[in-house]
Amino acid sequence: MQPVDNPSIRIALRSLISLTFAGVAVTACTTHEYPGRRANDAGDSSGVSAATTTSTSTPAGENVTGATAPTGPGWGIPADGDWTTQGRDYANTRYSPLAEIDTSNVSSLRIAWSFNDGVLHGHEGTPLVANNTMYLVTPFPDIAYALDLTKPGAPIKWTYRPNPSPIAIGKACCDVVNRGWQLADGKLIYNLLDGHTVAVDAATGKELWRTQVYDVTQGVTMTMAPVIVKDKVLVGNSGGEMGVLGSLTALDLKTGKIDWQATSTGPDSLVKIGPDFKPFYSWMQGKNLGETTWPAGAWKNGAGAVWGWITYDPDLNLIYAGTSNTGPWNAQQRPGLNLWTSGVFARDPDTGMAKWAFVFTPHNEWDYDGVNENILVNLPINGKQRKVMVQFNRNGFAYTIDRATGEVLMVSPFGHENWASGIDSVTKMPIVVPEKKTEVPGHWVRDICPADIGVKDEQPAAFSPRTGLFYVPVQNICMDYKGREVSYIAGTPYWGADMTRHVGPGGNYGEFIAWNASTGKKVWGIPEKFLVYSGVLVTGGDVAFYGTVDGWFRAVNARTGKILWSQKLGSGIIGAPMTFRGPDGHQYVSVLAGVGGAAMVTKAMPGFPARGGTLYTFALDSSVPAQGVQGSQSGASSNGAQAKEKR
Amino acid sequence: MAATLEPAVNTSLQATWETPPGIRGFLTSVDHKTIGKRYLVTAFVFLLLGGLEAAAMRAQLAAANLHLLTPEQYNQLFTVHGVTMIFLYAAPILSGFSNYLWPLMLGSRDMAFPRLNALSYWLFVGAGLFIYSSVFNGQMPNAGWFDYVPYAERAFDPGRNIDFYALGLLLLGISTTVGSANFIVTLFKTRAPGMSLNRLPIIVWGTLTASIVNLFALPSLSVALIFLYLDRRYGTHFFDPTSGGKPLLWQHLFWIFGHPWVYVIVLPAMGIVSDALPTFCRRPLVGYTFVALATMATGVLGFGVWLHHMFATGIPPLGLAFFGGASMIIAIPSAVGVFAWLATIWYGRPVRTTAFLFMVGFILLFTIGGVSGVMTAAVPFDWQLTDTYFIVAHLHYVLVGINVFPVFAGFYYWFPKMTGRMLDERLGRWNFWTMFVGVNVLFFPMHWLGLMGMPRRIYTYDSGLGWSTTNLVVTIGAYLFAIGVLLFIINAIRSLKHGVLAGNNPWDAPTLEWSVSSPPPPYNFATIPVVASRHPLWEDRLPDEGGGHSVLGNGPLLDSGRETFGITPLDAEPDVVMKMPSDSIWPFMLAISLTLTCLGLVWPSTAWTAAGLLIATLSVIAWFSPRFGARQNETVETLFGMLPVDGEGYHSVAWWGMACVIATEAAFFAYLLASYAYLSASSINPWPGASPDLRLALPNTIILIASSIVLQYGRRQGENGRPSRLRGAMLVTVLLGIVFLVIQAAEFHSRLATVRPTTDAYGSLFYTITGFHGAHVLAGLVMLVTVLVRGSRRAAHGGNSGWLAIANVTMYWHFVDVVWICVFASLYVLPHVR
Amino acid sequence: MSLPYIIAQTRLDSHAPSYMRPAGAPAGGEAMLGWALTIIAVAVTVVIAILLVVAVLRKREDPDSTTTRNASDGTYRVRLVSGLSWIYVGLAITVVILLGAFSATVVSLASSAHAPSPPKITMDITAHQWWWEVRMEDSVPSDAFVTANEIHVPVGVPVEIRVQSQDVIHSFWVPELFGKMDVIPGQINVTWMRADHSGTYRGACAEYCGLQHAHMAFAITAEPQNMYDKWAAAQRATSANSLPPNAALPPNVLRGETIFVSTCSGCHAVRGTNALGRLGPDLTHLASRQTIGAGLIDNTPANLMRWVSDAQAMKPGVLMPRMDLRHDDVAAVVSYLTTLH
Amino acid sequence: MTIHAFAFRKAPCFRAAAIALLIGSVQACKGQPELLREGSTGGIPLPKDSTLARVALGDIAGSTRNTLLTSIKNPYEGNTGAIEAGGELFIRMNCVACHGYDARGGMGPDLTDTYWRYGGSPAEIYKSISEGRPQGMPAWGAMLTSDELWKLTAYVQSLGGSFPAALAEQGKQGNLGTTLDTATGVLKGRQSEP
Repeated sequence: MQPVDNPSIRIALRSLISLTFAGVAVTACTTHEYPGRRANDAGDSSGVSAATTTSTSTPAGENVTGATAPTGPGWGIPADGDWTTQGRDYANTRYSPLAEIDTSNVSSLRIAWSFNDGVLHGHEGTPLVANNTMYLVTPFPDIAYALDLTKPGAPIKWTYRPNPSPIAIGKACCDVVNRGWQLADGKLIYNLLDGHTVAVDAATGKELWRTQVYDVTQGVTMTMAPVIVKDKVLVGNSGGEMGVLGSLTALDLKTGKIDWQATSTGPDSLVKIGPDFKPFYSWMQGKNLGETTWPAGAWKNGAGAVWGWITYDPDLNLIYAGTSNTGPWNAQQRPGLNLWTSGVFARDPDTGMAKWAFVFTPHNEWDYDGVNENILVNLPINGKQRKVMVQFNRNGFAYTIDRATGEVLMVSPFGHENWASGIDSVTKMPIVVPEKKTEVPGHWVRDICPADIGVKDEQPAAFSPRTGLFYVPVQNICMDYKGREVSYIAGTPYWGADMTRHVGPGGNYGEFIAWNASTGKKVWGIPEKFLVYSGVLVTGGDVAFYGTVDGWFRAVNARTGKILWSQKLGSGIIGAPMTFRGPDGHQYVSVLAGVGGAAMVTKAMPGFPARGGTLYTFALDSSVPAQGVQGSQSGASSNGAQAKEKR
Repeated sequence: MAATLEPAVNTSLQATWETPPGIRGFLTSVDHKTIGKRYLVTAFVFLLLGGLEAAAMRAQLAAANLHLLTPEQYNQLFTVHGVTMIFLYAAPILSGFSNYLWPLMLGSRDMAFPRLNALSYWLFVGAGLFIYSSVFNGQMPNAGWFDYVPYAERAFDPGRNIDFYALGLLLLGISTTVGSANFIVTLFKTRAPGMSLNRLPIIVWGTLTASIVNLFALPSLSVALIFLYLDRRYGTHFFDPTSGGKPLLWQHLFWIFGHPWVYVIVLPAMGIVSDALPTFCRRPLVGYTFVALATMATGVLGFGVWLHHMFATGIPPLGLAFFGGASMIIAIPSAVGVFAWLATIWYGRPVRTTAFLFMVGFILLFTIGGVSGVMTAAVPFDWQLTDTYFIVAHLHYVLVGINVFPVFAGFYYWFPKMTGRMLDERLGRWNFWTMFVGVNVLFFPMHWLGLMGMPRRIYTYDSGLGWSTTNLVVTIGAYLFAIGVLLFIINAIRSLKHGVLAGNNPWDAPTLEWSVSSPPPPYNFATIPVVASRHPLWEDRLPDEGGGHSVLGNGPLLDSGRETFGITPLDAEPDVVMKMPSDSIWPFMLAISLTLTCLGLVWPSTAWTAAGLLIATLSVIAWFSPRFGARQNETVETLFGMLPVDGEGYHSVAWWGMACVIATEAAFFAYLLASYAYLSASSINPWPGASPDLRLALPNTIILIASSIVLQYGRRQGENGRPSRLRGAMLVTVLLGIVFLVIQAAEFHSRLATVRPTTDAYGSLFYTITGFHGAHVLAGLVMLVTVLVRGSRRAAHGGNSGWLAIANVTMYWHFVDVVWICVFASLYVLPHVR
Repeated sequence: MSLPYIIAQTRLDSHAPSYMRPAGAPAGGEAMLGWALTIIAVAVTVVIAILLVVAVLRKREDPDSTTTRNASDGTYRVRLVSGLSWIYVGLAITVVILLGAFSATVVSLASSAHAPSPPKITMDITAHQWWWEVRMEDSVPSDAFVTANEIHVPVGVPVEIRVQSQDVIHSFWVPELFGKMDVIPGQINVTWMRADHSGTYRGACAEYCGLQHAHMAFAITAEPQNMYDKWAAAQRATSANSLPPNAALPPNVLRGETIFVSTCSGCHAVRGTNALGRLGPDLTHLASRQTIGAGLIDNTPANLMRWVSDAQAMKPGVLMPRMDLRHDDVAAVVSYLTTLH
Repeated sequence: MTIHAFAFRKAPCFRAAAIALLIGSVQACKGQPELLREGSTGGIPLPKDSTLARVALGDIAGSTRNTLLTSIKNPYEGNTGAIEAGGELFIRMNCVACHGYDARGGMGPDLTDTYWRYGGSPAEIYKSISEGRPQGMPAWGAMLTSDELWKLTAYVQSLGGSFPAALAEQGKQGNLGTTLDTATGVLKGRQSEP
């Protein structure tokens, strides 16, 4: 039974929204109160301002930008009630068509059940659901749990303990996180912090293979979510602060054997640049630029780790993987453009050969990694529908790039930045403000915005094909920065910076915005006192979900930016919410609450939550199953309850 | 010339002015002659210490690759040698001469502020002992006498070495400032009647110029030293390039002080020559007016050439050319002196005494030091010369030539006056020739070493560089020179006991000090002389000096307590009778307690610091308390009619003293604000990050201005005979001042959340400047309250001293107000209009 | 009195790095100005000295003819010559000389402040207590290379010199090639040079910078362009490339490398290995250098042994600690270091 | 090629003569204690490695009493020069990147608090630095001399969270908030960082 996916229901819901929109919006604006939030708080005022800027999005049910998500058999879109890869699909939209929970009823969400995984580190991943089983992996020690959704309270089905080497704890720059795990071919595949990739039988929790990809003693860790493309498991390394040689590695899905590896820096042979490599811009064209744009040999410790999100276009047969910051941070030690760090590669997943590349922040002096997710959409630009990828880069600019050629079609700042006065119209290089250059080591350079963690860090945005908008968690944080001469000592950080961070203009650390990639403009935004360091979920019910570092989990009207519902969770939220349809046919929303990772930069703020590690699953009040005791007595009763709630 | 007064008067004067014998008298004496002699002896001891240090260094450098000294020992030695010679010998020895000679030459009974004079000396001793006390933990200053940061910062020099340097020189700076103010006021107020400006001996011109220079130059050093100490102790960032400071700020501040200081330690010495040379040439100095003007001109120009110490610091060529030119121009007044002395000898009938020989030697050494100075002013060539032994040669020719040789001439010349006995001339000649040959063998080859590329301040060198032979010669010269100095010591000790008795005027010299007995009586002059010419003792034989109008033996007698005349500054007409203070222990106590404070700071020990400050406070209170005591009469009958006692306004020395304080304090704040302007102009970050909030500062400014207006109004009312209104106005002023401080504290409190003194150089400067101003407001409040409690009542009844106090405190308060307006404009308003 | 001595020394000290014998620009212009000023200075001094001696010693007329007795009181009156003309004449001459000196200064300044033609090579000098880090820049970043204390330049080519400091103030100076440029933390000072004759020129730190200021020497070797290119290519190469390919390295050397990488890599770099420390000099091509310890001693295996085992004893206060290495470990490290050509 | 001006040779024959002539004046300066900024212990004896080897390794909270480690003191404890040198090493050896410029932790643990997984006495801190610890702390024993390690230890001790050797046992027993009043022998409460 899949009511939300039923076209007629969808139409009915849309009409309902159309009819009641104005009234609901107004009453919600004026009367809605949610626990623990004061009426004059930032969220409310933004609700008002959102209402004033939503004229473009007012027509309910319309796609206001014309942007659409690519669809088709190759795009890895799971059954609509499932969620099997971190970005839900290869395009990384984090859009679920489920629409039972919509703008009209989301305010009645309540906790259906929760699960504590017992690990108190940053929980940055998204739980996966398939076959009525939920899969989640903890931060170090990277324990995998399968939860049985068919049983009330979702008890543990199996547990897998990989026992990674504890040495990895001290080599991970920013908490011992795990950003995600994937289901493919009946396997749960994920990376261990100590440089291994494991595949576990999704049904039994038995380890199928384990491959050492990187050497943790040299400071290389793994935190990213692998992506499985055809028969390849694509994994990358972490350690941008450890002087690693960044690389992307393809493993054989069946055996775990390493198939190919492409580095981010170094000679063309290592980077896997061949005759097919055609970067769009001339400054990236040439031989061995990954070597010659560095001081001799410095590329070996130049970072460019591939620790972020990988997306895949099955039509073009290209994967898109960003590269991290340049190592060391202290830019004076590495004169040159330092290719290909802080950029993105389009590669052939079969061979690893690069097709094009674009470097967002050449000679990166501020730790602006290029690893953020590239969301693949089709977008009308100047009347032409273009196949693009959109990246909300750490450096504060949102790039809309032709994903076939690497041409930058549109770029504009999506948050507060002051380090670049703009982007050169020809080269698409940032025009750096001289006062914000950090190259003279030993100098405090004050008030660089954004700080190292960027206007947006790894926390993934979402795209709704229904509204045509992107939903982006944004940070408003600046830094005072002092470069320091640093030696590379294997296994220790290769960093070279002293830094303090402070809040950007306005005093709110975070914001949740809706972004129109066709115009390069913000549609609305909700300021938050704390960082918005969670990923985003947007649904067919036109509800966008996000969380804050102080632990508020919010549901927002995806068209107006009106906060419809908020729930304070046990810890800060830095994972990405997901939604699934339970065995009972109802829509559930799940999110991990466990503050950590880069969100710890604000840990000194009053109100910063305690560490945690809890999965919360929500459902509409009406569809929350009965108490566990009763549920265990009568497994069918939840289905009955669900039927009653059906509209 | 002999006194014609009855012995009774002499006896009573003797009783009035004499310092009691014993340890008590030793510690309490304020007699300028005693203090002057102590200055001379103390400074000479430092000369010997500095010389020993030099001898050790020359031993280490006698040959290549020697290891007689460790590098650290060598570095400490050359630093302390420089500090000793420049600060503890060269200036104090001249202070000694000036102190001893000024009242005698000017025809006065003492300096304008005898107790300050004592304080100045004891502080000098305290500072010297303080700096040398570092020897006991082996951490003498070790960053060179100009102590460049960041080497002198704690990060690179973590011991206490530099703390001794910074605090010691700060202490010495107080001594010098106090002394300078004293000289200036003495010149303007306590000359003999008739001793008009065109009759001053040149040494007076020299010391006056040096003193004025000190008032304006020393604050620059003080600012630099305070910055340095704060950086080292509290982690501020004045010189820290990583947080908005600049190492060059130190260099600017240091050399803005340092170059004028060179003239401070040569101008009085050149004055010695200008005054003593004519005696031995048996004729007046050629071109008196030129030489006096050249002296003043040198002092003024000295402020415009500091950058020539920094030619290699990466300054743009235009600036280099300007300062190169300015540095050459300063040779012109020097040339005036040289040709004046040459002409004096040429047209005179030289008597070739030892003193004369030293002066002739001086002229030659001065010429060599001068021409090599012009060479260093040629910027491109200076890029080669600077920091090599050529500079070492140059500066030693200048300092030994212009300071040491005149000083030795001075010793031979005035030793009879001071001790009553002549120095031995035969030994003197040996003394001169060993020193003269020694100095040239010592320093002339250093030019050569410099040209051969030997950098200065290296503790050893390699034999393959071709410097060895020359260095050995230099070392031999050094020891020859040392033998010369030793001969002088032998001569002095022998002559003290066995020297020929001198009589009043053994050289048949023309100036006033030779009109009294040798050594002079404690009261200097039984009757105050009335001067009518530049050469009072030669009046009868010089055609153009009038004809013997100076009254030397039977002038006005002032004998009711310690008294002397105060005069109008230009024409030297007596306008007041000055009551001179009695002997006092408090200058000594104050100096000792301040030295203790410094020891406490360097230790660091809060208890010692607090104890030192407490004793210092008590000493100040004790020092000034008796001055409010009863005074019998407010006017005195003299030969010049009824004269007021001490006077008021600019008739009084206190007014002049306050003017000097304000002048030097104004310079202090000017350097603080200049540092702010310099650092903000060269900051890579926008400065300040956030413009200061005007919501507190603007009302506060109005409050302070209002307080000034109220005080001025009160003073008017008081003068118009409404003492209650005066007291009321003072009370309101005090209250407004307190409100100002409270608001300032509140502002500090709120600003500290975002900017701290340790945040960056801006924070460091902001709190230092406003903090110092706040301290001045506090000082003003203390003065106001003191005057309000003790002085205003007397003022109301027409007492001079009370009025004086009110006038002074008003002046000071206005000054503090004006400083605030400058601070407010630069620190608060300017960032907003940027 | 020192003149004969000086003349004698001119021969003796032919090895001294004298800026009066320049070997390039801008030292040439500076020396020309220097010679002119020296001649003027000596002339002025000699004239004044002669005047002074004559003034003191010249025969005076009989005292009776220069004084007149006052008939009324019997005292003498000196017949005074004002002498002011000396001051006027002296001043006039002084002003003329100074104007000349100043003009020469300005002319010389204009020509030595900047290179006459745009520099072809840029070297970035970073001063450390107490050695010099040298980076020869290149428009291709990977062709830039780092070395220490010993610099080669092509003859006749203007070189831009950019100096900066990691710690305290130093001064960069090669007397025979160019005057001093202070190396001041927080700022980059720029000067230039051009060697006109082949040769090796000694340079030294000229601003007091602490304990071992005396031992902070360096050398600039000027050589023909093709030799320079060869040197640059060799310096550019990583040490792995510079070792003979597939050479059967003696086990002692390999052991030395292992010890070096684990023990010395915190401070020293040998490009091509995992030793990438930046605190001490880059040792990638140590064996090609003439001296160790910034000009302290010749670079011989014996000296290296002494240096590695106890640098403190040789250069007290040097920032290299006394390493706790066994004698045979030191020997292994040294045998490795001697392979770093 | 020869580098005539750059080469250094032995001292010349003047040396002996100069010493003989001038040695007397040098004696005045010989009394000064030698002060070296860095790189030398300045004669301070360091504990022997063989002794240190007997200090227990690993997670020792609650382990048996070990009087050995209480007997080993850091020769540089409280020595400002050594602490500054240690602080410099703390930066230069990349310790700051893990433990923070303020030593309040980051990738690695906070060194200013009183929680010591591997012991907070000088010998234990020394061993932790020298040998490394399992969760990513590298072993510095090979790269740093024992002199430098003791200076680093002195710096860590100066951060305020460590235990003097005499109180190491209390630290091990978990009496982290107490300190021994040496006069009375009574344990007193100690303010620890929040």
